[in-house]
Parts: sequence; C-alpha cells; structure tokens
Amino acid sequence: MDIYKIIVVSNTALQENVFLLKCLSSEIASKILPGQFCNIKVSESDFPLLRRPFSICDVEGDYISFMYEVHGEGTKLLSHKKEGDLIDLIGPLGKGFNYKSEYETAIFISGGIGVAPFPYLTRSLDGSIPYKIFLGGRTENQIHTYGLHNYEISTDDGSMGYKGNVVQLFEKHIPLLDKSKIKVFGCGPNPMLRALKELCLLHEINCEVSVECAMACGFGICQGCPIEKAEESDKYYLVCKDGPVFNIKDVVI
Amino acid sequence: MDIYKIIVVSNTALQENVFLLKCLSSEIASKILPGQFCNIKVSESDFPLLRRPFSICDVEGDYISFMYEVHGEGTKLLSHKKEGDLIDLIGPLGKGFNYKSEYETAIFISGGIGVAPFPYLTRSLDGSIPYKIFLGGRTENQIHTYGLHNYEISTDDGSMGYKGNVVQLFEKHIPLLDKSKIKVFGCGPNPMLRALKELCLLHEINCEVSVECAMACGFGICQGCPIEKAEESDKYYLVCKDGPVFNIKDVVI
Amino acid sequence: MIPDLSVEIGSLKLKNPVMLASGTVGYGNEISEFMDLSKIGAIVTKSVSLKPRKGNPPQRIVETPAGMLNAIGLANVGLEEFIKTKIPFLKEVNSTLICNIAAGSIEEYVECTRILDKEEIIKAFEINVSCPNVKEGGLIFGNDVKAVGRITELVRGVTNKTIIIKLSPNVANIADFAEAARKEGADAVSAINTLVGTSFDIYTRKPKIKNITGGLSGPAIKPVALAKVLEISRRVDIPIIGIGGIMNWKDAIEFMICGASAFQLGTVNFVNPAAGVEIIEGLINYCNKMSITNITDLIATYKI
Amino acid sequence: MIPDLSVEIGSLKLKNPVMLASGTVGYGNEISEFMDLSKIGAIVTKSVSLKPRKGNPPQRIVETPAGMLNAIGLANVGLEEFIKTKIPFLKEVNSTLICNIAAGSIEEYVECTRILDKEEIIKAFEINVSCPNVKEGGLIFGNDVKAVGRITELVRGVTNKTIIIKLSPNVANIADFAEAARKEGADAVSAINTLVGTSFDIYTRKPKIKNITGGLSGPAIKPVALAKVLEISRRVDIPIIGIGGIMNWKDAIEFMICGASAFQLGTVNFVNPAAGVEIIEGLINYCNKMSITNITDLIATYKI
Ligand SMILES: Cc1cc2nc3c(=O)[nH]c(=O)nc-3n(C[C@H](O)[C@H](O)[C@H](O)COP(=O)(O)OP(=O)(O)OC[C@H]3O[C@@H](n4cnc5c(N)ncnc54)[C@H](O)[C@@H]3O)c2cc1C
Ligand SMILES: Cc1cc2nc3c(=O)[nH]c(=O)nc-3n(C[C@H](O)[C@H](O)[C@H](O)COP(=O)(O)OP(=O)(O)OC[C@H]3O[C@@H](n4cnc5c(N)ncnc54)[C@H](O)[C@@H]3O)c2cc1C
Ligand SMILES: Cc1cc2nc3c(=O)[nH]c(=O)nc-3n(C[C@H](O)[C@H](O)[C@H](O)COP(=O)(O)O)c2cc1C
Ligand SMILES: Cc1cc2nc3c(=O)[nH]c(=O)nc-3n(C[C@H](O)[C@H](O)[C@H](O)COP(=O)(O)O)c2cc1C
Ligand code: FES
Ligand code: FES
Repeated sequence: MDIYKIIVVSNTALQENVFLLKCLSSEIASKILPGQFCNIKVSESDFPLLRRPFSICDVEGDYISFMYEVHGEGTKLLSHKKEGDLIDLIGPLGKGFNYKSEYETAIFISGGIGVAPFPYLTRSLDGSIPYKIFLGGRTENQIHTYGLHNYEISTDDGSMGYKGNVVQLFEKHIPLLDKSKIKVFGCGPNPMLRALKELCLLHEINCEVSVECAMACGFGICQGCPIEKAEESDKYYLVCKDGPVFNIKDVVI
Repeated sequence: MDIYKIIVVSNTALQENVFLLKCLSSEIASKILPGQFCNIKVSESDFPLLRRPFSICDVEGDYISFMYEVHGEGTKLLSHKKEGDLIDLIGPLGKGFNYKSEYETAIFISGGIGVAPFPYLTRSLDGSIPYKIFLGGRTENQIHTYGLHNYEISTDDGSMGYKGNVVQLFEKHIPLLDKSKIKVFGCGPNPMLRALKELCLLHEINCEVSVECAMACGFGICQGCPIEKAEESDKYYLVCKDGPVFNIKDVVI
Repeated sequence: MIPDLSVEIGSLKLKNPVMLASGTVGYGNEISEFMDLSKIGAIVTKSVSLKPRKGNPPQRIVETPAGMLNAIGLANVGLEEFIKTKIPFLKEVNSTLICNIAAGSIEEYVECTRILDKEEIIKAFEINVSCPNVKEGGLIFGNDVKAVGRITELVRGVTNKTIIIKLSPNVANIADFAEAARKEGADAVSAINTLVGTSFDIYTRKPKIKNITGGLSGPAIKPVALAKVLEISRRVDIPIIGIGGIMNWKDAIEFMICGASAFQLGTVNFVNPAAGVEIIEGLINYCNKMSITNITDLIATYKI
Repeated sequence: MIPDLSVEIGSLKLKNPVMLASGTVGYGNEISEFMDLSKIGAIVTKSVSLKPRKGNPPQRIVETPAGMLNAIGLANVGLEEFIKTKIPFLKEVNSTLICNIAAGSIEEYVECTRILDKEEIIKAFEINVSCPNVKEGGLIFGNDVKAVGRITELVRGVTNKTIIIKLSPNVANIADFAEAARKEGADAVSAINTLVGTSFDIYTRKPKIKNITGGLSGPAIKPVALAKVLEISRRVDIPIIGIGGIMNWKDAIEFMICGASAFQLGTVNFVNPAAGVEIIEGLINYCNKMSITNITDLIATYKI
C-alpha cells in the first residue's frame, strides 16, 4: 500500500446515482487483487475529513475503475471529478477474495452496489471455472450489470427479474447445484449478508463475503473497524486489514 | 437585500490569480449601487462555513460581475465555478460610494485587487465629470485594467508604469489638480488607505474609501466587523452595514 | 397532515421549537428581511447589560474548520436604549421574545431582570452566565456552580416569567450546573454557549482575534453540544434548549432526540438567514414521515 | 541552511518536535510503509494497559464536521504481549519511543510504568489520565486535580525516565492540572486528548457510536486545543506537547507559538499517513523563511 496521485480518465454515470470512475495507475493495476479496496480522498480540502473506501471494480491494463453509488457528501464530491483531475488515493488495501481455492462452480451474490467488486473478480477466474451471478436490488435501477455475464436478477418490487430478495433467488437455485463443490462470494448490505450466512450454514456451503463498516484509516492504525470473531468472542478482526473479505463462518455479521 | 440563487455565465481568468465572475441576476443588477457588495457562498457544502464578501465590479443589463483574487480556500473554490453552475449569494449589501455629491473631478485610487469596484463606479459617473484612475500594484501582474479608461499605473518594483506606490503617484499629481474641487475614491489594502488618509487630510481633499475586514454575516447581525469612529472613540461603525464605504475622515483605519 | 410543533418551556408556550440564538440575530431587524419572524418559535435578543457596552476592538471574528471564533464582547446598546429603541420593533414582530441578560455582577443580573420584567412583550429571560469573551461577562460565574445557583435564586426572586439559565460548556460536568439552576427555580437551561478557542497568525505571532481567545461556534462543536445536552438530560429533570452547530432540520432533530425540548440557531443565521423557516419545513416533513403527531414525542427519546 | 529542529522535553532529546500521537499509529508497523519513521521526533504507542483489552464493540468511529468521534475503548494487546511482539519492531525503527499508559486504577499506572521502565528502548512515558471512552480509562482521574497529582507522584517514584502527563480538555481550568503534574515531578504535559462528543441517527434514535459518546478529534478541535496550550503556557512553567487537529506544518507552528515545545499528529495520520515527514519539510522551510536557526526560538513567542 502507498499514497498515489492518479489521473482520472473518466467518471460516467451508469445510473442516475451510480458512477464508474476510471483512473490510470499502472502501480495499483499491477498489484491490486479482487476484493481489495482503495481509500480515496474525495476533495482537495480537509472537508470531508476522512477518505472514502471503495472496492476495486475492474482492472484493464493500466486502468483501474471503481463503481460507486452517490450516498452522501463524499460520494457527491467524487461524482464531480472529471477527466484530467488528479485523485489522491491509498491502496491496495485489505485482503481480497480467495477465488483460487478448491471448488467447481463459483456463485456471486450481490445486493445493490455490492456488485462493485464482481467485474474484476469474475474476470479473474480461470476461464474454465463455470460461474453464475445473482444480482439483487430493491428496484430496477439498483441493478448494475456493468462488466458482467451470466447473471440472474431479483428485485424486491419485481420491477426486473425475480420478485423477492437475492438470497431467496439463490436459495431457489440450490437444488440444482452440488453444494459441496460450489463456493459463494457475496457482497451487499448487512441484512443480506446475515441472510446469506444463515442459508450457507444451513446448507454447509463455503462462502466468502466482503463486509462494509465505517473506517477512519483503512490500513490498520485506528482500530476503528472491528468485527467480532465467530470463534473467540473476546477478540475482533479489523475489517480494513484482516478483511474486508471474510469467510462467512469466521465473523459475526 | 435577499438570498438569491443565480446562474454563472462565465468565470474567466484575467491574470493567473485573478478572475472575473459574471452572473445573470436582473434583481441584483437593478438594485445594486457602486461600492456595495454581495456575500457569496463558495461551495454547496458547509465548508467553508462562512460566505465570502465581494464588491460589485460591474453591471451590464441583467448581468453582474465580480473581480476576485484567489487568496485562500474559499476563493479557490469560487474559481472552480463554471458556466451553468448556480451560485448562492446575498445582496446588495452595505452602503456604496457617494459619487453623486459635489465635485468637479473624480480621482480613483486602487491598490491591487482594490480596483474591483471601479469598473461599475466609473461607468456610473455622469459622463460629463472628468476623472482619472491611479492603479497600483506590487508588480505588473497585480495591475488589472478590466473595464477601465483614463488610468495611470504604479508598481512597487517598477515593472510597469511609475516605480513606487500608488499614493505617491497620486501625490505627484496633486499640484496639477484643484484640490477643493476633486473627490477621491480609494480602495485597497489598509496600509495604502492609511497613507491615503494622511495625504488627503494634509491637503484637505475629500475622500471616500471602501474598507475590508473579516465578516461573518455581512448584513449587521453578528457585530463582527467594527471599525472605530474617528469622532466618538467609544463607538464603532459596522463595516458591513454602515460601510464598506466611509468618508476617510469618519473612521480610524 | 400538519403535526403539532408546539412545545412548552416552563410556563412558556412556543408555536414551535425553533429559536434564534442570542447574539446571532441582533434585535431582529435585519434578519426580518429574510424571513417572517412571526413563524419562528422565539427570538432571543443579543445579551443586554445594564449599561451600554462598546464591545471588543476588532478583529472580532475568524473562521476555523467548520466553525468560527468570536469575541464580540457583549457589544450592546444597554438596557435603557434597548427598551426605548429595540423593543418597539420587536413588538411588531409577532414572535415570542426572550431577553438574554449578561452582567458583571450578581446584582446587575438581578437589576436587569427586575427592570425588564415590566416589559410585557418579554416572555422569558435567558441568563447568560457563560460568555467567554469578557472578564465580567459571566464565564467566571459560569464555572462556579454556587454562583450559578445564587444568580438563579436571586433572579427568580424578581420575576415570575420563565427563567432559562444559559450554561457554559467549558466545565467538567455541565449537569451539576443544570442541577444547581433547577434547584434554585430555573424553568429551563440552554446549552451550550461557545467553547473557548484561539487562533494565531504564524507570521506575526499575534492572535487573530484581538481579545486573544474567542468563543467557538458552528458545526465543529455540534458533537460536543449534543453530548452536553445528553448529559443534562440523563441526570437532571429540567427542560433543555439545545444549541450548538445546528445547520439544518436534521441537526435540530438530533438535539431533540438527545433531550432538547427546543433548540436555538446561532452561526447558521449568518450563512443562511432563512434557516429558521426552512427548518420548520424540515421538522414538519420529518414528523409526517415518522408518523409523529406531536413533536414533543421526540424529546429525549434516545435509545441507549 | 538547515535550521536546528531539535527540542528537549525534560531530559528527553528529540531530533525534531514532530511526534505521532497515541492511538493513531498503532505500534508503528503500518505507518512505516508510508514514511521513514527514523525521521520523526518520536512515536507514542497506542495506550498500553496491564491486561489486554478487547476495546469497545462497533461502531467505534463516526465522521463529524471537520472531525471524527472515536470510542475505541483502549483496545490494546496488554503489557506482556506489547513487550513480546511490538517492541521488537519498534526497536528496528530508529525513532524515539514513548510509551503511553492507560489504567483503571492508580496502582495499575504505577505497575505498568515499573515494568516498562526496564525496557531500554522506551525513552519516556506518556500517562493517559484523560481517555473519555472507557469508564476506567482515566477520564475520572483526568477530571480530578488531586488524582492527577497523586498519579504523577507515584509514577515518578518508579521511573527516572521522562514523564509526560496527557491532560483532558474536558475540564474548566486545564492549567490547574498542569500545575498539579508539575508539582509532583512530571517533566511535561501533553494537551489535549479528545473532547467528549456524540452523534445520533435521527431515524433509529440510536447513538452512531455504540459507546454512546466518543472523543472528538481533528481540525474541528484545533481552536480549543490551542487555547488550552496557551492557557497552560501562560500559567505553568512546564514543557507542553501540543495536540489537536494538526493537519499541516502551519497548524504545528501555531501550536509552538502558543507554547508547545513539541506537538503530536493524531487524526491526520489516518488521512495522510505521510504527514509526519511532510511537516518536517514545512518546518524547515518556515524557519528558513523567517530566519529562525533554532526551532526552540519559536516556542511560546505569542505576542499578546
Ligand atoms: C471496504 C469497503 C468497500 C466499499 N466499496 C464500495 C464500492 O465499491 N462502491 C460503493 O458505492 N460503496 C462502497 N463502499 C461504501 C462507501 O465507502 C460509502 O458509500 C461511502 O463512504 C459513503 O460516503 P459519503 O460521504 O457519500 O456518505 P456519508 O454517509 O455522508 O458518509 C459519512 C461517513 O460515513 C461513512 N460511511 C457511509 N456509508 C458507509 C458504508 N456503507 N460503509 C462504510 N462507511 C460508510 C463514510 O465513509 C463517512 O466517513 C465500501 C465501503 C467499504 C468499507
Ligand atoms: C466588503 C468587502 C468587499 C470585498 N471585495 C472584494 C473583491 O471585489 N475582490 C476580491 O478579490 N476580494 C474582495 N474582498 C476580500 C475577499 O472577501 C477575501 O479575499 C476573501 O474572503 C478571501 O477568502 P478565502 O477563503 O479565499 O481566503 P482565506 O484567507 O482562506 O479566508 C479565511 C477567512 O478570512 C476572511 N478573509 C480573508 N481575507 C479577507 C479580506 N481581505 N477581507 C475580508 N475577509 C477576509 C474570509 O472571508 C474567511 O472568512 C472584499 C472584502 C470585503 C470585506
Ligand atoms: C457572533 C456571536 C455572538 C454571540 N453573542 C452572544 C451573546 O451576546 N449572548 C449569548 O448568550 N450568546 C452569544 N453567542 C452564543 C450563541 O448564542 C450560541 O450559544 C453559540 O453560538 C452556539 O451556537 P451555534 O453553534 O449555533 O452558533 C454568540 C455567538 C456568536 C457566534
Ligand atoms: C482513533 C483514535 C484513538 C486514540 N487512542 C488514544 C489512546 O489510546 N491513548 C491516548 O492517550 N490518546 C488516544 N487518542 C487521542 C489522540 O492521541 C489525540 O490526543 C487526539 O486525537 C487529538 O489529536 P488530533 O486532533 O490530532 O487527532 C486517540 C485518538 C483517535 C482519533
Ligand atoms: S479503519 Fe483504521 S484500523 Fe481499520
Ligand atoms: S459582518 Fe456581521 S455585523 Fe458586519
């Protein structure tokens, strides 16, 4: 990890509130792994004070991109960046997905903007591993298919794809899968991850998730981002350093 | 005075560090007088907290403009505004120049960005009144002649025009003028205004100046901008409400 | 549906919990150009003292990160002039008037209150025992629990109107002060006044504010103000008026949740002099969204 | 010309006044990836306590205007583990090491200091009597002048190394605490620790930080921190280490002018982990510009 000042190549709206920020950085591109993140300074001034963490969304040659949703002041400022601007960022941070471990089929499950790490992650899979993506959202415009193939969609309001939540959609597919030979990769809001955990524990499915939490530093010096260990309840992991990707069995979500 | 959200028409660099911000506002254009100012919100967020005061520089039809120097964070943010952006501003504020009172020749003296109110002020003079402008700066690129005619220039370093300060330049011209029939309008940094005051008192020249000071509100509610009265030393004027233009005899600079 | 925004502070009834803080709206004239003051719950005057005060020499204010320092020094026209020239305008405005009193001695507090008690238009007194910017402006009292109790007791003796004691945050346990005020008969406390701060020019090595230190206000202090309100709310049974860094309706709601029965807008008035009415709007929308029919149902509903 | 940046805090000599604040650089490992720690005047460890502490449950931090609240709760590995696993790395870094100690009782402060006194690499102790985030974390001591005096006295009894008492800003007169520390033999005080603050979610009505209140740090508190340093400097003859909201070399100079012999970087490390070395650069340029040959010539040169 290091501090970089990198140049913005484009910052385009995928949906009204969702942007794809593309930057040039051969250093980060050559090092960053799927599931890792960068901590971005969204303004040149001291306001807002803290950096904002974003998962790596894609890497193509020397280009890296981030997919983000405008949430508050910080992401709004980020959305104002334009071609040629410099962005100050720290990365690569955290530990990524263990997508190379033993399994035969990969399943990706996302809720809302939780889809952000999947373009790079799916692209990084050895082409011979079959996979399926389940994309969930509250409604149609929360579904982002940028850079993805082989997906099925669910929306809470039924405006697109299956009507229901994405964990339910996945559950419907479980009978069609060899549970012992799949690995699930999940990313999305905590309630979704909790439901996913329950389901995976029930079916004894191997599952890794990327979790979000408030962060001050993003690289292990503030102790601001604890997540309880499932085994030793007197200890915490740090999401920024030990995660953000965890095996779903290891943490209390 | 009122709060307006007005549209930026252009925001162009006159010098490396000096910009002309032009906006559309028929309401302000129709009311504002030379020497009055507006208090501008330079960002959409709460940072920086306070508005920034700027003198009206020019009015043309429904367009108003401000000439400003990039000084700190606030003016830097202002310089990022572009055509089509909305600007939130309060105005017209303060009392302007009494340029309609009895005199035969008008003299305008500015130091650095103090020239900002002069385009509108000189343009507002009844065309029959002759006038002369003295523009001072530390160096060549502090001389801004936008919208001006009939000027002479001084620079501290002699890089342009007379070598010396602008009050000295004016002093050299005094013998050529009928002191009792001129009125001087000054704007610039405090040391310059102090020198000007001394000179005008010595020669009994009628002189009004626009003074600057830190302001929180700009319209009289915070009491943050006092300037000592020359006569009653137990009282203050408020620069934002009673000024920013004062007769040089009335205040302690 | 329009929720009921009215609140009560002691015997004082306000049409809504939005108050304009002392020293940040003068005597109402200028700000009335930006909004209809009759819509606001209450206006608190700039601190009035027995005699006129010139205030501190300039520079009186400086901006800081998300805040500002001020050392106005209680500049005010004095009691007599206030009654003669300021009250007439305030009478026209159909808004509840609260008179803030500052003094250099306990006797002066009592004397001011006694005189102003006769002005019918004044519905409550806010006793400023916490101005950090003049030696005799109250901070010496504000840091002394006994003095705060004594001032409350004596002021209580000369008025039946609502008494609000405005507390200083520059103390270890603000609840002790609230408790002292409560015990001696105050109807409410307001919290907080500004935090003591300073700022220096690194080239001249002089303080940016002539008075050396000033009072810090604005969003920067909001977390501190909220914690003080919460501390009082958890320990003392007295209505609290929350103050400190409120910029919008969300901040205001946060104060009410932390225990405030009403709140005051200070620094925001300088930046957005229409904030008062905008916040009323915001309160109404929030209440509707959350199915709150009486805004009093929000007060001190912190879930901790 | 390179000005002399070295400063002395009691018997402790620092190559420059830049220190990294407790709790904001862990035990040095991670931040060493961003800068050469051997260039920094001193590193202060995260507060160490006798036994390991799990710390507070999440959420532990939240951003506020120009600041942040934290309630880490003194999460730390405990004395034994600190000596075994953290000191080896800190030995490699050629930077002066100051060990910050937090405790739940006076005895624990003494015991920790006694044990750590043997570690040669530790050049000074910073005694945290001011953590606002755990009940037994010092704030109860930090608000009690007598307790601060007593802790200083007893810790002084078990070490000859430099003792720095880290003061709480959540008091009325911080200089009284500095004076108590001085009288009982402290070599220096550091000021300030964080201000108590809170923040609530207006929809759930729950505190954003699980611990309810947290400590406010960052630029928002700089004016308060400067005023506290100035207060101590004007009243007490003891070296002061300035802390609070320093983001760049200008802020750092401001603290030195207000009376600080050295200063600590806290929150800025999270945002710009190379700030430490950048600030050294800035100090050198400033000194050159102002013809200052010894940075000690800046200390407490306020013109008031
Ligand atoms: C490891 C990690 C990876 C992430 N990847 C992405 C991504 O690829 N795309 C994306 O759109 N978002 C991502 N997020 C969430 C993103 O960081 C937040 O949406 C963003 O910080 C919100 O900032 P704001 O100023 O717009 O919102 P505000 O709500 O104004 O922010 C206020 C504070 O809360 C924090 N905060 C707010 N929401 C979150 C959140 N969900 N998680 C953590 N902190 C939050 C902010 O960082 C800030 O400190 C990720 C978060 C983490 C921890
Ligand atoms: C009545 C009036 C009219 C003005 N007209 C013009 C104009 O036409 N063109 C122009 O370039 N400048 C003008 N100024 C000065 C201008 O307001 C400041 O340059 C500007 O506020 C600097 O803001 P900043 O954030 O860039 O600087 P910073 O130094 O970062 O600002 C910090 C704080 O100091 C205040 N401040 C800094 N410099 C000044 C100053 N000179 N006067 C008052 N407050 C200051 C800012 O408002 C802010 O609150 C005028 C000032 C006043 C009072
Ligand atoms: C410029 C200024 C002047 C003030 N004058 C007074 C005063 O005269 N009396 C008083 O009790 N409080 C005074 N205050 C304090 C405010 O009423 C309020 O308590 C404080 O500013 C915190 O609120 P805020 O953060 O919303 O500004 C003043 C504040 C400011 C900024
Ligand atoms: C996340 C965090 C953890 C902290 N932990 C400690 C600690 O363990 N011990 C301590 O003495 N101070 C601790 N502090 C306080 C800092 O050392 C410093 O006094 C304070 O943050 C003010 O400085 P700043 O504004 O530069 O951050 C901590 C501060 C933060 C932000
Ligand atoms: S965010 Fe700082 S330790 Fe994880
Ligand atoms: S700037 Fe507020 S009264 Fe003049």
